Parts: sequence; C-alpha cells; structure tokens
Amino acid sequence: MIDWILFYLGLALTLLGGAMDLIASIGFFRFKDFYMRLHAATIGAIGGGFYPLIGLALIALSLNLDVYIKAYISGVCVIAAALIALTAPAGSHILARATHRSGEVVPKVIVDRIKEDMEKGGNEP
Amino acid sequence: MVSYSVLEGVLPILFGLFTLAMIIYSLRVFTSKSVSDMVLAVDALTIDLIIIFVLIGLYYRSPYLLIGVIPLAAWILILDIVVSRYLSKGGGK
Amino acid sequence: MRKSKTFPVICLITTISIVLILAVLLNISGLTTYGVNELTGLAKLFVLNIPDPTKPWSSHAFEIVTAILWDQRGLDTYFETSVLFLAIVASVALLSYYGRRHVLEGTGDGYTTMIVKIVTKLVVPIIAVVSASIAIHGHLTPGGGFQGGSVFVVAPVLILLAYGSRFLSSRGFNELRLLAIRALSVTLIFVVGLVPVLYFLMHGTAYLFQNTYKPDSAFTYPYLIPTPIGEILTAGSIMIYNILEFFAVAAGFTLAILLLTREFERGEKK
Amino acid sequence: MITLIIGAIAVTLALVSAILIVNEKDVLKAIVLAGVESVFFAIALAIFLAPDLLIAYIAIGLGLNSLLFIYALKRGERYEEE
Repeated sequence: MIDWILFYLGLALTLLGGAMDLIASIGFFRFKDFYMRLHAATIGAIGGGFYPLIGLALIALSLNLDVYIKAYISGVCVIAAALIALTAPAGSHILARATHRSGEVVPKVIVDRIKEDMEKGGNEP
Repeated sequence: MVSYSVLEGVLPILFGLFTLAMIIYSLRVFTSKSVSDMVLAVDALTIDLIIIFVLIGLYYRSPYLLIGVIPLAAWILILDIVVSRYLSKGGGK
Repeated sequence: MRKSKTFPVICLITTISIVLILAVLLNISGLTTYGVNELTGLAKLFVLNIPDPTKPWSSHAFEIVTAILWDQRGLDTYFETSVLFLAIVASVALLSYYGRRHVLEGTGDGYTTMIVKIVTKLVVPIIAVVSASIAIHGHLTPGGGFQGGSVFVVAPVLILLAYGSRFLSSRGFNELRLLAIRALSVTLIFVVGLVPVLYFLMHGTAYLFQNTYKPDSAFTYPYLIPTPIGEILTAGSIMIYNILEFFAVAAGFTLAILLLTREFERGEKK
Repeated sequence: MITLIIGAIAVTLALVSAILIVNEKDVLKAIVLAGVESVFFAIALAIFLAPDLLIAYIAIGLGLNSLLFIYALKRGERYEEE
C-alpha cells in the first residue's frame, strides 16, 4: 500500500518536473534578453532538477529491487537534489552580478538604480 | 513492493520528456549571442543531464553509474564562478 | 563573412552523411553484432578469475578494473603515478620562482559575494566525503584512487575561486606540506609493493607488487579481516594502494591549482 | 534500445558543438562549448557502461580543463582576428 503511494507520488513529481523542464527550455528560446532568461533558469533548475530528483528517489525506494541498490540510488538522488538546490541559485546570482557589472549584456531598462549607485561610488554587495 | 515492469512502462515517457528538453536547451546553447546566455543555458542543460543519468541508472538497474552525478552538480558552480571571475576582472566588453 | 556563415552547415552535412554511410556499411558487413554476447580471449580470463575467490589467480576484489590496475599491472600503474609526480614537481619548480618574488595573495574580493562563500562552505564537505568514499571502497564499486583524488580536487578549486588563495595557504595547505604529502604517498606505495621482495629474501618465492597468495608463492596480504560484526573485505593491498593514491593525486592537483591561481591573481585589478 | 537512441542524439549534439568550436571567433565561448561537448560524451560513456572512465572524465575533462583554459585566456586575447 505505502509502496504504491510512494510510487505514484514520485511519478507525479517526476512528470511535473519534466513538464517544467520543457516549459523552461521553451522559455529559454522565446525570451529576448539575458535578464529575462534568468526567470526561465530558475524554473529549469528548481522545477526541472530538484523535484524530479526527489521523485526518482521515492520511485527507487518503492521498487522490488535489492535493498542496497534502492538505498544507493535514492541516497545519490537526495544528495544531488541538495547540491542543485544550493549551487544553481548561487551560480546564476554571481553570473548575473558579474554580467551586469562588466557590461557584457547591457539591460534594456528605463531606470538602472544599481548603475547609478555604482557611479556614485557606493560599494553595493 | 511495486514491480519493476510498472516502471518500465513509464520510463520511455520520462526519457522522451527530458531528452526533448535537452535538445531545445542545446539549440539555445549553440545559437546564443553572449557568453552569459550560453553559461546560463549550460547550467540548465547540465541539470537536465543529471536526471538523464539517474534515469539511465534506473534503466540498467545498476546504481554504480550514478556516482558521477555529484561532481557534475558541483561543476555548475565552478563554471559560473570562473566565467564571472573572468568577466569582472577586466575580461568583459 | 558569407563564407563563415555557410561553412559550419557544410561541415555538418558532410560529417553526418559520412557517419550514416559508415553505419550502413558496418551494418551490412555484420561487424556491429560481432561477439556481443560472448567473452573472448583475455577478457574471459580476467572476468572469470578475478572476482572468484576459489580460483588460484583471484584478487579477491569485485571491481575488475581496479584489480587489473593494481594487481595484474601494479608496476605499470606505479610508473604512471611517478610520471604525474614528476610533472607536479616540474610545475612547482617553474611557478614557485614567481611566488617567492611577489608575495601577493588574493582574497577573492571584487567578484565573490557572501552567498557564494556560504554555499561553498556547505558544498565542500559533501564533495570531500563523496571522493573519500569513491577511493576507500574502490575495490567494491567503480572508482579507485585516481578517480577519488580527481573528484576531491573540485573542493579546493571551489575554495580557491570563492575565498582566494590566501584562505587555503593560511589554513596550513602551503606548498611544502602538500608536496610532502604527495612525496610520502608515492614512497609508501612503493614500500607496500616492496614488502613481498623482503619476504622473498627471507623465506621463499614472492613477486614485486604481489597482492594475495599465488599457486607457487605463499605470501599474502590480509584480504578478509574478521570482526565481531562480520568480515571486512579489504582485497589485500588494493585498498591500501587506493587510499595512498587518493592522497597523492589530491595533494598533487591541489598544489598545481594553488600555484596557478596565485600566479594568475598577481597583478589583476582590484 | 531507447538508451541507444539517446546516445545517438547526444553524440550528434557533441559533433555539432565540435564543429561550432572550430568556427568560433570568441575564445571564451569556445571554451564553454568544449565543456558542453564533454558533457555529451559523458552521457555516451554512461550509456556504454563505463563508470570508471566517467568519474575521471567528469572531474578532469569538465572541471579542471575549463578552469585551466580560462586561466590561460586571462593572459591572452579574447577575440580572434578575422
């Protein structure tokens, strides 16, 4: 009983993650600007990476394989999910910061407060 | 215990979803205008590939293929920091 | 300009058509399915003998690749390790000259933020534990000393990028200590391989880099250690070699990356 | 069978990225594309059941390779001449 609940919960999470991954990839294709694509990257990292890994860990726990295979697969899945939840937001944060400061991509906005503060000499974090 | 054959029925659907996302991401990587765009798309592509690795491990019923997933997840952070370091230390446009 | 636009398309079409023609030719000739389902020659010998403890030439290890590397071809792998050692020594000799003249070490300010520093602090222990597990049970699961060491290098690279090179060398990871760890590990690998020769001089037949007993030689490293809970499979000297190689590769790569980072932090704008 | 199809797709994408590397004028982009090519080859290694090779390939071919190339690029020119 509990196995079937785990299996369907994991399957639902994985399918949801796959759909989110497709949506994020289409968003990557359709958005015009680097700063717009950061939104799609959020969906691709957390929705398309974190949820399916948790779902696959639950699926692996519910199968009728040997115990050590199940434990190994779900343990690796949970660790990788934790790593993705830590690294992907930090990585896109520092990439966006460096891109804005170096002028690699100039944002098409009306007012740019960060640039004004930097020109005033403020040492923003 | 859920029989393995139930998973075998849905595994092609999962493979199809994530492989389609992989193809679209890689098209974005190949046609991007700036380096930042490319690195951002590589991040999402690598996360997509991590799930394909786990699915391949489930397909072969062998857990030993999965250990490469963890350095792959750390590589995302390394690439981001290295490129942002290069850009902010005077390498930008 | 127009030429550079069409050039990759032409390349792609040509390569893909060559690949398709090759695939069709191989499929017609039947080479793609040749010998898929049976083992032949040397592979049969290795696959059937190494994991089976009843066979006389067994290594008592389940992971066949690591067993071949350290048992069947131990001397070969030792010389590969020493080639890498010489490369590291050469890079130290080249780069430490600049390091001594300009004692300027960066802190990583200017491009890292608090968020990246805290995430690095959380990620580094995970990487260290995973790499140690790859190395320590390298005789049971895929992996081994070199693989574990090269995965470990991800952690110092993250620290060097996020905190700058001053953080690592102020925590005790300076060049002399890393080089000492590297040299000590390579020497210990050779000493462990040399023990059978001492046995040979005193008692009887034994081979250089010998692991467990062979039909004509009684020398053996312990491969099953009994404990109150159960038996620990150590596969003789393979586990010792893996751990020592892990330290050697991790220290060597960390040293090279530390020196290179210090070299490239020199003179960059704040 | 399904893994073979995915392997074929991944290796084809690696081929495309290799052709783009040769034709690229921005060296930083070429370095990132080399990393992408290595990722696709890592998938092929996983499909042909070579986990030993896979671990060393990911750590060195992806992590250290792009790091060393970008370090070297800091002393050079980013854009190639026409």
